Amino acid sequence: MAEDTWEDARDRICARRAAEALIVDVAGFEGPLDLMLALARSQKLDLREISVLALAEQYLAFIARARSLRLELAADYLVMAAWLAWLKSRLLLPDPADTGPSGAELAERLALQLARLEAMREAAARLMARDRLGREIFARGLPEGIAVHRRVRVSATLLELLEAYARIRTRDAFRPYALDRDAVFTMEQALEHLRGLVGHAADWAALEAFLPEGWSDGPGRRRSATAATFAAALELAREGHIEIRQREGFAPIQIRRKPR
Amino acid sequence: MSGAADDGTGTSPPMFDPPALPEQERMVEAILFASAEPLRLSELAARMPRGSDPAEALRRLARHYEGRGVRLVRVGEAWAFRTAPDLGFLLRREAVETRRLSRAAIETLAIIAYHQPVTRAEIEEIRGVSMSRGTVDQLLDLGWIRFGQRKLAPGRPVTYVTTEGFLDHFGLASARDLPGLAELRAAGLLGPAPSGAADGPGDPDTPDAAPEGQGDMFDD
Amino acid sequence: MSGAADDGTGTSPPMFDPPALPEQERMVEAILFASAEPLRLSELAARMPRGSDPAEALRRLARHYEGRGVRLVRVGEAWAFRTAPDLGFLLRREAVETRRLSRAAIETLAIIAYHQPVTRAEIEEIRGVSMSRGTVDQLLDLGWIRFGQRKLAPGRPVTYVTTEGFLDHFGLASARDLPGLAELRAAGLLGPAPSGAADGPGDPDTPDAAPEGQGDMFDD
Repeated sequence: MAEDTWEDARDRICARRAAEALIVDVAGFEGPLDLMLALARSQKLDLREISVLALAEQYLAFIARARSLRLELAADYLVMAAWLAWLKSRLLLPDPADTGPSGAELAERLALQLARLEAMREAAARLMARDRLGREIFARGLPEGIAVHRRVRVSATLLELLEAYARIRTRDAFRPYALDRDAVFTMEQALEHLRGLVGHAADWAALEAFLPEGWSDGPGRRRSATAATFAAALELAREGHIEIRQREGFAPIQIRRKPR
Repeated sequence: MSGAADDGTGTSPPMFDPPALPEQERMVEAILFASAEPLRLSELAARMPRGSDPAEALRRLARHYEGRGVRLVRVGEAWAFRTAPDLGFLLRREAVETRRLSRAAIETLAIIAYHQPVTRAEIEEIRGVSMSRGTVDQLLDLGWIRFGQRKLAPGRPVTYVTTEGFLDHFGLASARDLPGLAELRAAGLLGPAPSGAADGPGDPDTPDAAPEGQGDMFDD
Repeated sequence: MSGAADDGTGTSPPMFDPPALPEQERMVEAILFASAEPLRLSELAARMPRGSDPAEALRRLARHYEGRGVRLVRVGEAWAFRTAPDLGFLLRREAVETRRLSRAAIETLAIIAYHQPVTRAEIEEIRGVSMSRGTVDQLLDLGWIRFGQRKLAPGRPVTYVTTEGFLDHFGLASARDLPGLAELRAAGLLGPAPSGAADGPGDPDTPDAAPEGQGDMFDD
């Protein structure tokens, strides 16, 4: 066997580099489309003439390799992989009965989408390479000031306006937790209410019967009044004014005046 | 509308003849020279004596500055003096170090410039990733983008367009002068998004989030 | 001044011929225009190619600007462009004290913009504090708000609406084009949703490529 020529060695190094390059951290890509664009670029200059079938295979191979290396793969890379596998099957085995867009159409759209992204990348690069104000082109360094209509010019930017509105509208979301008072029956209120009534409760009666008037309508208000009344009942029982009983779990809670 | 005797509401005949054109040219020259910001024709007119013709004065002025170290440039609807680009190498000293823009911000800016008016969803579709926090407010903060009219599409989403500040920064007279715009259009790369391609396996038949009937600024 | 052969200390013979005088004149023109302060002859020379003659370039430049709206003036030992004194009335230098709008004012303005027509009571309810007389006066004075129609409510309170001047200042086509809350959040202008809201585990510092908003691209 011929010894390694310099070219062979170089080719092998290049091949290894290429393989390693493909194993770069997926985090280096901005999502599946970015990754696919990088793969497609190695195929053709005109992205609309690339072989989407080959691209799908490259992509799937990349994902398979990344998984074998146990690289953390974001979900959308896998979603794209699944879609490409499906597309591949459609390209290889067109189903004449299927009425949806054909595999070829979908492949064409994907190629166009890649071409659009590539075009915007190039446009961005061209834009940033222009002679720019403050870098190659300069404004008057010593502006003499043009009077506005007023003496004091008040400045406010759109961003400030939007941030102000966002601040107001989200302030409630961040304020310390406070209950909406009109839907809350406090324990102090319940105590006062209950003290006035238990004197007459010689017989066992359901706790619900002691809810204040007008607090049984909405579920929120009823819940608050029930909880406060129950707490107040416990307090009165502790003080030795009333007795509480419940026959079994979830049965009605009953109270009566403590017999003397 | 009353006739001759008028109360000074802009349509009144000038009390004096406007200054001669060379004098108007001097005026525009002084006003624009004094300002660091581009000024619109209406702003020039508001500062000049009644009956002046700032447009004609600007034409004369532009001719006068042809080939000089300082040029009169058009920035959208406004005008400004700017140094000639070929002399940039002498002026580096004046350059202010600007914040480096992230790749995402640069791409987003390009997409807004070439596709305007464009919605967030469209930007995300072209880039293939969701728009990150900070990209838009960075561009808003630089004064390079602003909100355009809401789109005639479900949800009436807000759109983004570029500003005169953008044109000024990149030395463009109008958004029509973006490099390569005609070629990109001809290649069909600026049209509405191709539906389906990356809609993913979910439902390839999702109806397009129709970019119907929007006023594309480049459509004539 | 030393003679011909020198040791390379700044007065050494130029390796290349200096630019032609008209070109030097352009250079001085651009340098002085862009400079934030008047420049001395030595400073000009330091910025120009070796062997240039800024003094002669300045003489030519001064001649070129004779009688124009802008003049080349000497400020002590240094040189600068200044607008012609007889045109000062066009510039009215007295102005331009830029002041930022107070927080109260910008919040009030934002509420008026988003909720117009809106009454004083409604503004106070949204902001949670009472509105000071000065805030409204300032906004009225700036021409950003005006009174709208009285509301059909007890007391027939006056309402506030925004003006054309407001749209103009903030570069908006119409107040309807202001982004809504959801859009502000989507654009990253709001903090992450407080809890369990639509946009998921938003980590405000997540860089761009990060898996934040994964799968968003398939969602729309």
